Amino acid sequence: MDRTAIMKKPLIYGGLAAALLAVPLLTNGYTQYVVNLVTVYVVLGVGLNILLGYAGQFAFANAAFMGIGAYITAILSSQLGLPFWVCIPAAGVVTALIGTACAVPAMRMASIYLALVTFAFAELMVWVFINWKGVTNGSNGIGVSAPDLFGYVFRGDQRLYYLLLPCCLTMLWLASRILKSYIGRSFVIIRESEIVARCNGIDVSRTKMIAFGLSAFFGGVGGALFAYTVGLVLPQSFGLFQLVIHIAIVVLGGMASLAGAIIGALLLTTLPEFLRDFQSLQEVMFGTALVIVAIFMPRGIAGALTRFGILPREMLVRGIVRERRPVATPGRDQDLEPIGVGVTHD
Amino acid sequence: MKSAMRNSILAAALLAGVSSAALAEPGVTDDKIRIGTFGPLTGPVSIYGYPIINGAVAVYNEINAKGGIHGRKIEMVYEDDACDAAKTRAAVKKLVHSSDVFAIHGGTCSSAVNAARDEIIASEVPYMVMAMVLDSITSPVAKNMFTTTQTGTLDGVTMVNFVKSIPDVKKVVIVKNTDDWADSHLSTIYPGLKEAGIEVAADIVLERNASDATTQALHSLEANADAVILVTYPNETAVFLREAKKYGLKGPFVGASSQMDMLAVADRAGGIDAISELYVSSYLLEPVDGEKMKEFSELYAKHFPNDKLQTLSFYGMSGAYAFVDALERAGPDLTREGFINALESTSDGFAGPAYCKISFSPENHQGCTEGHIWAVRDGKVVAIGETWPQ
Amino acid sequence: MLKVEGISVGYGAIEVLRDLSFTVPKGKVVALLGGNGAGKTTTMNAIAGLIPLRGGEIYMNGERITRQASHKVFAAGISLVAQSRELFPEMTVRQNLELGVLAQTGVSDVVARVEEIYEMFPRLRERAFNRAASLSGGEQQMLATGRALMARPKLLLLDEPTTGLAPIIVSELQKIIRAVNERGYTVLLVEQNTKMALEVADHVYVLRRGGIALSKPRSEIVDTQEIFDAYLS
Amino acid sequence: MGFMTLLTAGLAHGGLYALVALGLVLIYKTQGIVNWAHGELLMVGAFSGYTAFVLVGLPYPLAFLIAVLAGALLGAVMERVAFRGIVHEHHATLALVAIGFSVIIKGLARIPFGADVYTLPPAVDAGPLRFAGAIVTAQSVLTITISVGIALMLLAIFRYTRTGRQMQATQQNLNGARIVGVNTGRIFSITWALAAAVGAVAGLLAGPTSLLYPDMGSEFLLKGFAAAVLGGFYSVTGAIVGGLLVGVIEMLIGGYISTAFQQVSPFLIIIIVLFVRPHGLFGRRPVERV
Repeated sequence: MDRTAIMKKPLIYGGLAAALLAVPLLTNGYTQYVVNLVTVYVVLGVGLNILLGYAGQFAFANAAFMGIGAYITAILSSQLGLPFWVCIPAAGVVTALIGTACAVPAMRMASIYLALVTFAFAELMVWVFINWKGVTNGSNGIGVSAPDLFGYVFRGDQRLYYLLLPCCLTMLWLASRILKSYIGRSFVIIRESEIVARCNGIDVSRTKMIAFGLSAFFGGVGGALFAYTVGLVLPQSFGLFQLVIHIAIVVLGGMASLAGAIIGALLLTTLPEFLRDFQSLQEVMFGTALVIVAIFMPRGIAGALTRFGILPREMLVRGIVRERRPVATPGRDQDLEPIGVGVTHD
Repeated sequence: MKSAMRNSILAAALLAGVSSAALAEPGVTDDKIRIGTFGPLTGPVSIYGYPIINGAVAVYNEINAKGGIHGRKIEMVYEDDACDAAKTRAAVKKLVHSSDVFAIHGGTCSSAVNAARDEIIASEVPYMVMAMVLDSITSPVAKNMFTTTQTGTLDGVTMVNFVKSIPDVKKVVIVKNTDDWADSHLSTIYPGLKEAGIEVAADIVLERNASDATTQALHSLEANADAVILVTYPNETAVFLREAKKYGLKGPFVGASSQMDMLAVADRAGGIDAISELYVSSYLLEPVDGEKMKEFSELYAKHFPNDKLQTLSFYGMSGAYAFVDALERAGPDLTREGFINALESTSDGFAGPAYCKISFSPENHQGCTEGHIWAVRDGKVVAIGETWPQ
Repeated sequence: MLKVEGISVGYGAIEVLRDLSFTVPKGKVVALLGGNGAGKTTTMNAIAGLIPLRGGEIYMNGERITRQASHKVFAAGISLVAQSRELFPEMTVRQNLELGVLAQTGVSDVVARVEEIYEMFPRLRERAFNRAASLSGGEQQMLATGRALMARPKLLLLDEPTTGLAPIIVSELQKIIRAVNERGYTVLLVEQNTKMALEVADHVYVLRRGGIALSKPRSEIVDTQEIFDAYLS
Repeated sequence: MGFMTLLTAGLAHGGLYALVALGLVLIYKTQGIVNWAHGELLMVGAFSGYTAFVLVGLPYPLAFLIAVLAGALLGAVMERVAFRGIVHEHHATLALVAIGFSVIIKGLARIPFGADVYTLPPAVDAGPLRFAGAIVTAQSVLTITISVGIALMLLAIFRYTRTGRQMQATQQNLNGARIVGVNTGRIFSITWALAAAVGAVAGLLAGPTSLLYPDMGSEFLLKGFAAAVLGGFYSVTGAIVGGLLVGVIEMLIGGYISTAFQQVSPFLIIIIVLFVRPHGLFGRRPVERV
């Protein structure tokens, strides 16, 4: 890196920070709320991307993780009156533990079954949220009071933003540190080939459990932030539609890319707001957008931007990112007995 | 919490002072009043979107056609919330902060509206419920939030009172959904039954979108009860009644007001004889084809000639009449404060197709509290009063 | 018969074949040699229409087959015996053979053709009703070759038939290739086993880093050292 | 509680789940794609049948045919337009495209049919029959018969027709099929059309029991998943057996445990089955390739 680049970097970061801090000056209550949701979905998007994009585990449980985090926050803050700086980490840690536990049976499953079982788990959790009335208050949900810090109440979207933004940035920083570390590299190697990973002395089961746990941690924290943003935790918020949003963020934003998670969160949060004007055609337009982007940019928007040199390749995935396989038999390569490993016939 | 409330009240007072002096009220011009509405215009529950909203819009359109209120015409702004809590908040915020509406008349899904309650209160926008039925919207009373729809708890009371009036009922079966809407009904049904000494012989879950109710019907049959209480939506009611007929389960069946469109239930259950023993609670004057409903049916059909007439078409009208009445009384110098005061002074107001007179006071923002029972007689749905018919 | 003109193939940023040209004359056995990663299998897959070309043209008997779907290439008379054999694991040997002509319409002598293959590979007759997945490597290679021959192709593409096979079977394979050739089939053989290829080929190409490094008729090759030099140069 | 009644009711619903599972399995076997939009194919079948039979007034067999063709066409179009080009992409991308289609199809269906719930009359209108202590409707008998019939027909097609054998070859080894000259693109289209047609039949049969609304497919999709997981996701027979089992299990849970659990029974089935056998009840253990 040359000198000018070194001098430029703090300037860029400083400018970016100032711009982010100034956002509430430009927004009204509605647009600020949308911005707040973006910060929440960045965390959630990063969470699923760790599992799906980096570790290559096709799991659908993140909406459930988000729900668990949101309920923990609601219960701790409203019923026990705990402050946010206890609730948010607690939501993350407890969810991470649940996520790790989920990994144990999940690890033995082939990709498609993993997707189905985690999907079933997510739907089952919604049912639990509805029916475990003593804890979750059923379909009526639990209200979440505005967080406060030494008497300063983050009431209203503009104020809440100054809680969400640092949380979001911290989580992004944390994710980039983890993904660049040994463990992050292990995720990618496992995704590419478990055999290669084993040959390199990577404990595959342990690494997968860490991936699940980390992903759940981000999901839990995201759920906590979501709870503060929306103010009422309802079971229906964590159903199939939430799941679709998460996957769309990762796939459309770009798998195995932190920039992708940010782009995806921005897109998936604002797109439905832009589509409001289309009234009854909203759904059709939304679905069409999903299909078209996924077909024409299967590497997501971040992938496309990288290809055109607009985004730099992320250090971590350079050289290992899977290129289009020329001839493919999807889902099949793992599922058939190998044929053609020759031995003599007498 | 308290200090914040005081702050906001202070700010409100300040703002009110400023606005009356110099600033025009948001959403009000010399010839227009902008009213926002929101509901599930898309998504799985969109069946409760436009069909309900259009009833209210028909009332507003009719007023506009007659020259408006104090020379101002009502302009509607629509937002979709898909009955999703996060989206409901976004919809309300957009109406308040971006669309600058004067008042909001909207909200169909109970818990989703609840998620936006603090937002509505903070915005101080006069708000009227379109169709949601939870008590929490008006209790505790918030200065700017009103409803004319009958809550689930009151609906439950109507049902229980009717069950009590049926001769020789000792045991009942409850078939229920598990959502907040059902819970609000059950919160008065259980104590009501207990007080009357009626035993709940079986308490059966029938989830939303169930395409089959075989086990529910068989459980009910086994319980051998004197009546079946149905706290379910129309589709599931139809599915249940179909199975009931198949397995020979006898009524009377007492349904919630969700099943008011009895002919639609009959249609889905496979014929009018499937509902011959169904009694449903209702907060409308009469069934859709009733004599007293003619005025309102024609009104709806005039403004939305392509829509199907159903009971949903009338849900939103009472709130619209309450709004229009209060706008008239608030006078030509329209302010939110004046409008809210006018609303609060509503007494025995016209409720259109609803079975009540609307009364609000500073202590009570629940405008309607009466319901009655409908049943089928000679192939037609008729109102039969509040008790078991002799 | 087969004319490959300046084809290029790549995956992502990696270019596997660069401006590769060669020909296969009718009735001959042509061997394409090269080390690991030289692009041999890619060449075969490209000819068979299994992977897209980035540039260049391929002609079969003067007919342009570039960018044609694999079934069209097959219809033009080219059959591939893939390195990974690509058998149908759940089907029996006989069913695998029958599938060799399934895509051709109007074939009425399936039984006779199967019989012909059994004569060529008696071992397959013995295992006719075993699942393909249960065959040994050598048997699988026979089956793959037999299945390709069922269609009576004008050109047979043999991709590294000796991979993973014991020496004794390799020499058997040599005989088979010769026998096939004698029956009038043109063969393009891709091999790493130089010795074996030199035994059967009429013409030899050496492929290196996606291009032709050496092209010589077998008769002009006096010393295998020449081949290895081309590998490494 | 009437065990026989529960059993027959379970089998009748199971027949529908089996048809849904069948479509899922066909597509998955051939292209490795899980079709998350399969429920919508069922919905399209039901609404096409409704339009032709009730709105236009065509005779039932003709309406049936139209619905099946409409479903098949939609399936084939989805495959050709979207999935063929991205079949080698990540499972998540494929899932998202399928979900996108599901959203589009539901959104489009809502434009004409969104404001109400519709009913499709049964194919055979007869009162309930008493049979061996159970109460059975003619429609249930028809559903079971048709689903088993379709499964047998598919098995026959695979075994005895050229196209069927090409499909089988494609399922077992895509590259192998291409090498022996199978036009795999054509096979993909046919597979989707066939799967979608079977889904549309399920929609027509479900119509009289279920109600018709744009979201009707999602519940059947979940049950179809459970059935496919039980059946191992690879076998036509497995899908049928799995479907019937899911139907019966669901009834038994509702009948003997609690109706509150009935709704989540497909999820419980998926979780428990995969917990015990991570590759499905009749599934084989995959072997990893280097």
